[in-house]
Amino acid sequence: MFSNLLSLVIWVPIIAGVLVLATGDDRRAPLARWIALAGSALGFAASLPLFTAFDTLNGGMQFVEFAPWISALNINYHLGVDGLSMLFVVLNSFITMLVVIAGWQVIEQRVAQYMAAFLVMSGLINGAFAALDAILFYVFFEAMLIPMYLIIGVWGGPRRVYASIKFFLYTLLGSLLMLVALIWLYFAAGKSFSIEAFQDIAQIPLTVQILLFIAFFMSFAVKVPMWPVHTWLPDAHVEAPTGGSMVLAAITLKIGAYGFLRFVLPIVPDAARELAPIVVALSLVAVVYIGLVALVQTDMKKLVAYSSISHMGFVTLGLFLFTGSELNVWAVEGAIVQMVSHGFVSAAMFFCIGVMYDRVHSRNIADYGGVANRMPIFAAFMVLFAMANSGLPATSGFVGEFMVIMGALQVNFWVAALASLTLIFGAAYTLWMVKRTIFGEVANHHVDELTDVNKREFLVLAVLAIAVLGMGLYPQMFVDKMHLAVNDLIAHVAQSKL
Amino acid sequence: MDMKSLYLLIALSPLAGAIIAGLFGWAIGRRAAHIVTIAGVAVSAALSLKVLHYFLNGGAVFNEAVYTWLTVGGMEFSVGFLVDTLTATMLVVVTSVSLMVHIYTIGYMAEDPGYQRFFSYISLFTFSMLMLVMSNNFVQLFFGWEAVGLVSYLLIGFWFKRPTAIFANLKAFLVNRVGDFGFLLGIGLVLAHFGGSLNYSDVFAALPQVADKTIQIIPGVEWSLLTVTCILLFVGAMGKSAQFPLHVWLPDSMEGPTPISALIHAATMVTAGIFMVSRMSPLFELSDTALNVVMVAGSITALFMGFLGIVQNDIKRVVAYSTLSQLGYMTVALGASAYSVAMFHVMTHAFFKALLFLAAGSVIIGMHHDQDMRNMGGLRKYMPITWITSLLGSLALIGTPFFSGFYSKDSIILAVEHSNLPASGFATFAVLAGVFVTAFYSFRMYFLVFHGKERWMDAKHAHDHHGDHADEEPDHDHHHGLGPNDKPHESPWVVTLPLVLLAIPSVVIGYFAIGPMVGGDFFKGVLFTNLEAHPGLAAVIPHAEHALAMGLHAFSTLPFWLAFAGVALSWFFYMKAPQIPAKIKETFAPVHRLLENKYYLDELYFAVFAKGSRALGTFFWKICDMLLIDGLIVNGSAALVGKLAQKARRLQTGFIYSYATTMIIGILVLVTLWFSQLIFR
Amino acid sequence: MNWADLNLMPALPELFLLGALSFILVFDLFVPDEKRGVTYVLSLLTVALCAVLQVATFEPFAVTTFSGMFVDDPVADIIKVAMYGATAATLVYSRQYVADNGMFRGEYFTLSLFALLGMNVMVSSANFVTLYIGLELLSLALYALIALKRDSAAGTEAAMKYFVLGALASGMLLYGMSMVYGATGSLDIHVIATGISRPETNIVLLVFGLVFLVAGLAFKLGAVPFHMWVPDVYQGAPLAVTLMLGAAPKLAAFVFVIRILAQGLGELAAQWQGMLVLIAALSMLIGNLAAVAQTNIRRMLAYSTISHMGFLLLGVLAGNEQGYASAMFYALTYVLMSLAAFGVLLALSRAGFECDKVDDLKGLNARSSWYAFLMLLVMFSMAGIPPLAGFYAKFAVLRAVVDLPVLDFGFFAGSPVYLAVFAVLMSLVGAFYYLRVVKVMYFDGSQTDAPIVVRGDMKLLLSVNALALLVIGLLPERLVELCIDAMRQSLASF
Amino acid sequence: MLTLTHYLVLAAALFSISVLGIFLNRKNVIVLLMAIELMLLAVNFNFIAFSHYLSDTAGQIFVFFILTVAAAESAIGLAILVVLFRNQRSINVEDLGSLKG
Repeated sequence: MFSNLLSLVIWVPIIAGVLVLATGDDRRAPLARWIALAGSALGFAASLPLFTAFDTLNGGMQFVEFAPWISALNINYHLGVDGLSMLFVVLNSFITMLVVIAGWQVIEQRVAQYMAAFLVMSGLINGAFAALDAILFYVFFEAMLIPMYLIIGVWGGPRRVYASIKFFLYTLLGSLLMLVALIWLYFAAGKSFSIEAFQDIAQIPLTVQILLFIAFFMSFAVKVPMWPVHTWLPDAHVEAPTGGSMVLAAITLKIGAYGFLRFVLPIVPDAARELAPIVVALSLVAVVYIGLVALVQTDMKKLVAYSSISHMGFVTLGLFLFTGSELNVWAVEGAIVQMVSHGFVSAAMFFCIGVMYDRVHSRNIADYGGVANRMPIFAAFMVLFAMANSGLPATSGFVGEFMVIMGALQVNFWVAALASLTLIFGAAYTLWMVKRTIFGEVANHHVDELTDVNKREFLVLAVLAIAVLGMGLYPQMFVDKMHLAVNDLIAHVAQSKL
Repeated sequence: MDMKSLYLLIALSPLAGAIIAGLFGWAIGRRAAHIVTIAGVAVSAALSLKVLHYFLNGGAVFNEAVYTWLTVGGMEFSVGFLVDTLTATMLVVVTSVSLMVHIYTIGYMAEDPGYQRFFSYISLFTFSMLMLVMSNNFVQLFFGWEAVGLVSYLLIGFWFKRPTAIFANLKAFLVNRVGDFGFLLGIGLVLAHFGGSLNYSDVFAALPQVADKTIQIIPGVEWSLLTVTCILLFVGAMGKSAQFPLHVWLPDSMEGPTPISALIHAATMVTAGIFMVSRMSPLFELSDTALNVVMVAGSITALFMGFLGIVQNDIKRVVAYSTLSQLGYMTVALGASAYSVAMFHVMTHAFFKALLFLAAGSVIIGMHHDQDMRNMGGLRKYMPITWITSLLGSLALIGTPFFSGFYSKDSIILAVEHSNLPASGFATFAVLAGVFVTAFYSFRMYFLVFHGKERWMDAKHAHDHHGDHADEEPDHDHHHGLGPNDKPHESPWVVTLPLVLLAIPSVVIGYFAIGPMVGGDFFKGVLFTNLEAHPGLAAVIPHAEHALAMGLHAFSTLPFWLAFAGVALSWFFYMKAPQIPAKIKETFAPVHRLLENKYYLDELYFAVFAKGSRALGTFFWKICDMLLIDGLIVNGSAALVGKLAQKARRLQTGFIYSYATTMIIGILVLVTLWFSQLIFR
Repeated sequence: MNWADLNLMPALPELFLLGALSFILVFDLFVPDEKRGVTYVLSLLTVALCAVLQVATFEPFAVTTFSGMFVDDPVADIIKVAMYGATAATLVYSRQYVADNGMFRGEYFTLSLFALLGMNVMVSSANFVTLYIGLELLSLALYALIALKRDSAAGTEAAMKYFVLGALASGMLLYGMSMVYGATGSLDIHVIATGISRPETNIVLLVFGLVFLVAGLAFKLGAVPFHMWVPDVYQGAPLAVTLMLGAAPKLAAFVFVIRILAQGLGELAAQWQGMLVLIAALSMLIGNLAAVAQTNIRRMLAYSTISHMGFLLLGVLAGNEQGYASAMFYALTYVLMSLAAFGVLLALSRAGFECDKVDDLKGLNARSSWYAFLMLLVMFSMAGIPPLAGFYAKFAVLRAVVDLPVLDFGFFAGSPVYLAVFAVLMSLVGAFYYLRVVKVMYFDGSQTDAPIVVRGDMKLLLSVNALALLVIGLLPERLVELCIDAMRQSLASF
Repeated sequence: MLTLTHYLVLAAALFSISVLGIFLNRKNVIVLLMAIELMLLAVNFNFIAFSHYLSDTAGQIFVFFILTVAAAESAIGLAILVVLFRNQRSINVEDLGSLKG
């Protein structure tokens, strides 16, 4: 019954996207919207069994599909998920649905193209998470750039051109180097592009590992993004439409971190170990430095974008905490939890900003003030998500940070101490923004004319709120799925390939 | 009903009230909202009393998980309850004060448009606080810890239009976060080194193995693991319990409505730190260094925050500084290893300080939301119940013999006097001087408010005033303070009833409770004091066993006369010779300015932390991100490519001969390269 | 050899083409101007029939005829079919354009067919003589086509430049051929191949000849430093001719390279590999860089061609079957992309307006989202973004390069991975200008609201052409295998 | 005694002269056409010399083809030249520079 689930979650949105595109111009926009909603809902429905039927006692790949694709080059259509990837497929399908709803009325021009871009992107993202063949992964990984480029460029803000090109080239730079690395590994693994075969390569000299690491790192670090290759993100976020920011922050950033999990750590464990201090240092820079940068932003989206970088710093930090040759289980699982949580929280934050932007058409903090007076329901949600963004316990934002900090303390006190600064910075930049926008007297006539969230917005916010609280109160539901995969990963990484 | 369901019910019934009032308050209306929340808290309070009764009759400690929150690395982290005598005490204190505050709120917030929201918040607070005190592990403790912080944030900023309120709540949250930063690191160290568990019982069981462990925080320097852990945990307590230097948020938190000042910022939340350290007594007992730190922080807070109370004119701020000072006392007690005494003071303080706050609130209502004591005076005629209960509360606060505050405060002084820690000398001085100061500012307030000239008649309301009131009702012709023809009036029964109900324990609870709580073995097996190593508590126990004798003995002790002196002086200054304070103010203007500006700590913090981090952030953003990374590297390489592109373009001159030349050069290059190669091989 | 042994079957399509072409040449004289459509149809029909004949005479091994001067092997068959397709597409796409520009005359069609014949001969040559004849037949036809729009100053200038430089390149090629002839004593590629390893062969002479041959080949491909004609001709020629120039001749040039370097001088691989490394690297560098600075889209595409040829040469320089097959795949997909790109430009051009500047595409998405989408596919395919055909082309080439052993050419020594890294970095630069095209189409507002009028057949073919990039991108297996099998069979039965 | 080398050197010299003619001449396009002819002749020299030296007629046959093609090429070249002159009123090489960059 579940034999083609992964194909379904990949292709249903894509086909729906093509159908949406086929509705043509804006005269048939309502039809486009409904097809998009149906497609994304179907995709989400198809992804649910991945979660519910996932066998937590099976550490290997599940829902595996295999078909030869380009046999001359030994490239296969090989899909499967394990505890590391399954959550993201579900998360992505979930967020896509919200994005479709989020753009329901807001997007008035080229509706079909907008919806189609998101649906196609959703399928591609699912593909990237589910691919077990390196080239298949690469194809999905790269193909995502196209819809994202268009989303930012077509529906974005004033500096959208600069932002979209920067985004594209930045990410392409990394992935092209990765392509070369993949080809090298193909020969090293006995002419196979299977990721599992890559992981099982018994011996790679350290210098080669380091070169491979750099190639992968360029690709994934840009996606995450890590300091100092992060500057595309604020630009891209600021200029992207709400839905674009949601997907970008909630999902695409995760692919970078997922790449570390799937490629870097198991394939070049020794290089990862050797270079872990650098990665940890960069992650801490992201947490502290970017946290401070977020503090001084005057643009809400930019602020949340920087906060995303800071939060993703936690993820990379968690993935590279070694004690000897062992990764820290707390930190790794914490990083994954943080990824999922950030998916919910950042999507929610960007949506909240989108709600305000749609009404006032400004992202400037200074243009707001006292929004709570006119939009009490919205304000309540916003405060909730702001709290989640600052890592308040009982929200999902806390769990990952907590686990990573706990893990870090088992490795190095100062790393943990610096990372914990996010407790202060995170609260400072998020709540300061809330103070200046949500609270206070009604600042100007724009704010005075605000109307509270409509049903559609309420739905999105409520669903995200449930997710954020649910994950905060019962993270076990998610963490349970990843134990075996993480244990395998740690065992694998502990084996030297020298 | 089994005990687990009972405890669950205690915790969850306020939550249910909060959810109903919060999410559906718009539908069910004001009355239903307060009924449902009060019912929830009342159930909790009743059951808490039952639990206390159960423990007084030798009930068994309950330590069980409710559900598994998280499993990592084979370790389970559960939400679970540890209910013992300590918990039971806190349960009763929290739920009873909360119940009083709920009832009081009906009157106090009667005109506020955020009525349902307010009830929802305070019920949510009650739930969070209960989760905190009932926790059997660090994670849940941290949960509750942050959750009460959240509600505190929401409630301080309840009147979110007021710039001062939303400044204060942000400040409170951030300062608390600084404490939590240390707290979380402390928890992390516990997890990393204390047997890999965060359950209290497991951690305590692992103590023997870690007692002598050291940790290198700074490479090459070995520090005792326990000391580091305890100090980090205490940093958390400093934030939550507003100990110097993390105390700055508490006075500002008075921007919130008075009921929550009573509930959160006096009676319960701020004592969470004290509770936590008491819970961790087995850890702290093993580290004298940590205890010294605790004691020093407490003494500074106890004395110096008391000074600040003297110069305040805002009635709530006086009470707030008095709270700070009293929290300092509790902390000093912790430092002296007199955990039971600290908890005892937590309890008595909860009652009389809640009383004082609520009474202050009642005065504020009576004064039509004027909080400036300079505009009051002679209120005893108009607000008799408030007057009497305030007097009782003040007497309890200054430690009048036989009042509840006396027992707890004198016990603390005794314990500190007998403590053998290096810091105890300073601490003894601080707590003794504090007695005088407390008595002085308490009765300064009392006299200014309830006695003397009725000054509201000629009060000017031109000063920038922030009354305790929601400012936005359009239908309410609003003004602060009394009009020329108004007179203060006694508050409605929903306000005065809690005052009366709180006044009773404020007066008597000390007498009855000191025996079992301090002198007896109520806290046996829960609060752990190494009496040999830390003799402070041992000195108290003989006194505590005989409450009556202790009270009688008090008249011959220094603290009593210090308190008496304080009261007398304030009577002299504010009743007899009101011109003297003004003169003193002039003579010691710099000192007064220092006190009025709270030792300039706010300014210092603002300049260093707020401005500093913003400057650093701007530097990172503008210089590092935009100029170096984006400008130099990203756009720079793009510009470089652009330049090279122009160069490459210029190679294409458009003339045939140059094209041909290029081809020939190409041939020549290939020829030379390959012929040089051929020759070399 | 006697006439009875002459097997005409392998050359049947060429013979038919020649016959039909001669017929059209004469027939057209009697066609009045307003009925010129007949010539158009006849030309298309000819090309189609050629394709049918080509497929019908397909053999999975090499067959030689005309005393070994003509060879018909699977690579030739596939490339020829592709060239027929390209020529047909060229004719269809340019139909309206040539009519609008006064070039809708018999010469246009006959010259196109002559060029096709020349290419066919080139592709099937097994002898320097036939190679040269085919090459010149192609070149002469192209010179004339470029100058066909007689009152266009740019067209004639381009023609003159192409002519002079082309003749210079032919001279070099011939000079190289003469050296190889002198060293090996034969003009026959088979004999040359076997002659190289003979001990008495003068290696100095041979390598000297090789340098000139490589130069001639590089000129045909348009690789640096023999590329200078490309931008000028692409820009100056009538758009329809640019379209033709950018498509089929690249295929012919590719086979040309394979015939000479792989089949003829395969033994000298160690020598020409190094030269190709230099040429390929320079092509990718100069091509991509110069393209960034262009505002004229035809010029930009010209430089992009140069960089693509650099990439293609990477596949060739691998010097093995995989490499050649990957280069062949690259050539085929490149032609598809080039056709579609210029096809869209033709679709947007109309009487009195030539779609010339990058900015002429502004707001295309608003004017016609379909053409914008097609162009988007082409641009991303050229940039090598999956899941479009261009990605697999680049990927296959990179794979062939990475598979090489450590390289050592004196000026460059090291792992072939560095070469691959250089290549991908250059394609990053390349992505920038392709993105710019997408940017103007999608992000910018339109400058004109002139309707886009396109003949139905062209619209259909153009759509199929561009969508083929996507289909090949999604399911590249067949084409990849076709290339690999053809290359294997051709090399094995050589 | 004239050896093969002499012929080759002569051909190389001719070839070089023609190449020089192409890139040194900045005046007249017709000179370019002449240079091209010269270049083909240089190649022919080579072929004939080799053909003789190798006693293989193929080279000489190739020369015939080259000569024929050269004639056609000249025709086309001159035709283009005429059109060029019509458009530009000049056959100066330096006037052929509008397409560049």
